[in-house]
Amino acid sequence: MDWSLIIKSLVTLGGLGLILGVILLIASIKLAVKVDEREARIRSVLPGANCGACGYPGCDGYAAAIAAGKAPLNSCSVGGPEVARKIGEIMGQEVTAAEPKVAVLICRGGKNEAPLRFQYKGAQNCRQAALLLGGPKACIYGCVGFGHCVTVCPVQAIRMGENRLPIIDERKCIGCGRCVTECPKGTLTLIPRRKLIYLACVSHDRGRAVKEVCSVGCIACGLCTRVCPVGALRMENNLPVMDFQKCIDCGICAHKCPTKSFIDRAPGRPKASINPRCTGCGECVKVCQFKAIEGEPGKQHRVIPEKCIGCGQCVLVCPVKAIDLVGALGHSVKTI
Amino acid sequence: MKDSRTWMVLSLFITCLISAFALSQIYNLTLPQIEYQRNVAGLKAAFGTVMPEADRFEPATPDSSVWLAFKGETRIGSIIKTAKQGYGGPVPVTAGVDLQGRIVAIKVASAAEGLKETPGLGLKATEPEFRDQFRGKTAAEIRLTKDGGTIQAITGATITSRAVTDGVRETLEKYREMLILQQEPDSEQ
Amino acid sequence: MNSKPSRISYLTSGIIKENPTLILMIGLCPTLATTVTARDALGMAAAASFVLICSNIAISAIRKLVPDSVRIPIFIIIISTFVTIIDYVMQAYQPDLYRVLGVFVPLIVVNCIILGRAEAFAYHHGIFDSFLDGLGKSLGFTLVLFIMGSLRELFGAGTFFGSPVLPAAYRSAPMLFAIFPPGAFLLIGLLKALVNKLGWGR
Amino acid sequence: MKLNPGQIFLAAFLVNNIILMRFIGLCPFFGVSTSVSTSIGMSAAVLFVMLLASWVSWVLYHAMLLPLGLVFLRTAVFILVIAALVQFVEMFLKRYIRNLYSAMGIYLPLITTNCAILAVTFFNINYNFNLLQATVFALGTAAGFALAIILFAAIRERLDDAPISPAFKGYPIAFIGAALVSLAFMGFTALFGIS
Repeated sequence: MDWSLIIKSLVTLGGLGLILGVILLIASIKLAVKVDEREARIRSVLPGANCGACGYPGCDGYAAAIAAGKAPLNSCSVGGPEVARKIGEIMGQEVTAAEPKVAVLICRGGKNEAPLRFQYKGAQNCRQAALLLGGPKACIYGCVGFGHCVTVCPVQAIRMGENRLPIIDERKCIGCGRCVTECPKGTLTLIPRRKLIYLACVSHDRGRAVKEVCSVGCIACGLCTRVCPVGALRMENNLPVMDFQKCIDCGICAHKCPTKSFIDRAPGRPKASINPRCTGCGECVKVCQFKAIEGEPGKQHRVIPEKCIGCGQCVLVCPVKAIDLVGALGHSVKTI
Repeated sequence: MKDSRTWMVLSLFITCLISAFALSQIYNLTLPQIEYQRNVAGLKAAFGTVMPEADRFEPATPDSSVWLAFKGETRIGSIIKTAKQGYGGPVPVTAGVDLQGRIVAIKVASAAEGLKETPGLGLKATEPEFRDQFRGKTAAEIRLTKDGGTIQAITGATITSRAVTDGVRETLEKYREMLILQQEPDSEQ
Repeated sequence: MNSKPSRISYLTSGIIKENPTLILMIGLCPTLATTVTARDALGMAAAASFVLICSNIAISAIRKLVPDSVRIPIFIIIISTFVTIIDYVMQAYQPDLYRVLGVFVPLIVVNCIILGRAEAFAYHHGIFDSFLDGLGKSLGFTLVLFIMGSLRELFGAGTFFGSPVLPAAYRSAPMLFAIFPPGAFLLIGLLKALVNKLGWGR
Repeated sequence: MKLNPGQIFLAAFLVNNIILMRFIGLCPFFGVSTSVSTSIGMSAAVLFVMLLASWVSWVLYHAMLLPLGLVFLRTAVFILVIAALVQFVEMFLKRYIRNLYSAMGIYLPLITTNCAILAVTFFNINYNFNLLQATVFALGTAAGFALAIILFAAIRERLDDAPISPAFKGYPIAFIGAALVSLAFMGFTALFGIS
């Protein structure tokens, strides 16, 4: 037992351990960064998807911004109202819930509808394909279909359909908007979750130019802007732009559109039906754009179910409230 | 107690102490074996060239001028070391000898190892042409051609050549019993 | 505590499902560097396994006493103690193996597997479970090292544990590529592709 | 080792590249090199810690371990110092140089288990470099690490989009890429190297 060696070794390693321990102890006290305690609590409430939808670099950035009072409390669309409420509690402020959003594809020109202009053998990535003359698809505005959005979605809510168009699973989508920013062609957009009707085309061409490249593209005929009962649509750069506040999701534009460029997210639509209180005044006949109501003046009128699209215009205009909407609708129609 | 500050430093300190103690013990335990391995490696480096197959050496004489060479447990020969006075100073020579007393190979210390012979002359003793002449020869044949032997001296460096040759022969004859175990079947002694 | 079957799974998972080198992709340095011959590979695997198992046991034994803020330095001291033990034992009794493995023996202390298992497993589980886990991971590690070692030796020198396997014609001019660093990268790449194909660790 | 500093740097930088030729530091190499920006952050952190670790370990070894004959404590002392150093540097950066911390901070815990740092401290001792040579060697190795990882990150970024069969996607193709890069680096061995 060579005691001198043992003592030296104990002193050396023990001493070093002690010194380092003390240094780390002092450092952990003196150098402690005064992290705002609220920031840590906010960070724990945030979903942690680091998607950047709130406009801050990930959840840490957002939490820091909130604690510093620089960020609105409800811009975490992923977390939605429930997270916003919790942040409000932490910050001790009343919070109005942010409107949850969902991502949708605004292009219907898949493999079958929009043919390819040239054979593209390059990297199977939208961004790189888009660099080459706007992508292989005939319609240079449309979705290239290589699934870049599929790879960037933090919650894997998007998968590639066989028609070379991404299919978004609304239940999984958290509305973070990353796919919208990542898509080189801008064929994805965020709409409020409760919105039913949206336009599914981004082509800025008109008429025949669209027809040549895509069988389902919007030809900018402008019919929808004329038929819309509440004037929520107006033509801008050959595309109808929808004002989400005005739109009442009646579905008239979708049905009237010659190229069916609008998509209706409601699983089913109700049908109008006229009850005996009807005085036969004919107001509803005038307002119904689909001639789905018939009857002699002064007599009780009748709705033709096949023609009625459940837009609800007649219900609004009927002076004696004799019409009501019956049947399946994913979301209840706004009745006055 | 587990996360109190003093315990944070103390636990690190205690772990270091235990580790230091364990390491010092291990070092003490393995030290002799490592020393042994180290000098075996050292010897192997020194004698490796003259006795390639051997992997273990044991000194046979107090002045360690003769070593016995083993391969595993079986003895395969011996090593002799001499250092006769040459032209500029002693010429250290190491020679490997098989059991029949024949030279396996000889190594003359290089200039780096302190050989003071004149470069281009005496120093040529370290080159293979001169050294390979000893291969397979017994003590009787190890003599300069001038002195009636078979070793061709280096031109102009007779003193160095004689120092190497006589050194090897004298050591071979001095330890004849220890070196030669098997009689040469047709040895003409 | 956990039921019987999951305990055995600690052992068996390390070999295939959670093989440290091919599935968890940690502990790559020794896998590529010391597998020039099967014998060296096994030597390295044995050394690393000894350290892994002992440190797993030691760490799980004292896990209740270790304060969380200083656990990394303490783990590191324990692991470096076992590494130095194997370092000096190998220097004493296996000098030529030690000369071949060289700096990689002390480097075991920063081997990602050991610190990884200590942090992820041993610090939260009992001694026997940690031993099982250590054993399982070591077997997995040894298996991969053995495969790499024998393949590289077979291609690079045509021998297996030193004894010739391939015909002398091959051995006279073997594919030295396998012994050089690029060969090791290529081999581990192909092995990983095979593992992906077989669907291990899904 | 009578190599002059210039040769040492070049040897550590190219000929004996720590990753591609010596297989040391592969875990962070494959883990972090998915994108060029993360690789640059990692290389900066490695350079910073490798230099500090080399100095501290060299001084400790030659001033304390060697004279006291405690060479067997080498491994324990070096890795303890590195771990403490990394933890201290992380706290220091977090407190004073915030933006450097956000760029480099997340890699620091990774560095404690980085074989390259400890390997450099050992090579400084095995080749018994003086302090200047040790510094140059550390700089060369860190530069070699940076070169290898950034070069490789660029390759991997391209690999992500290339059409590769599923079994080879991810690590396997990365390894094969590394094999080719390592093959290229073997060309440097004709220069001179530190054995």
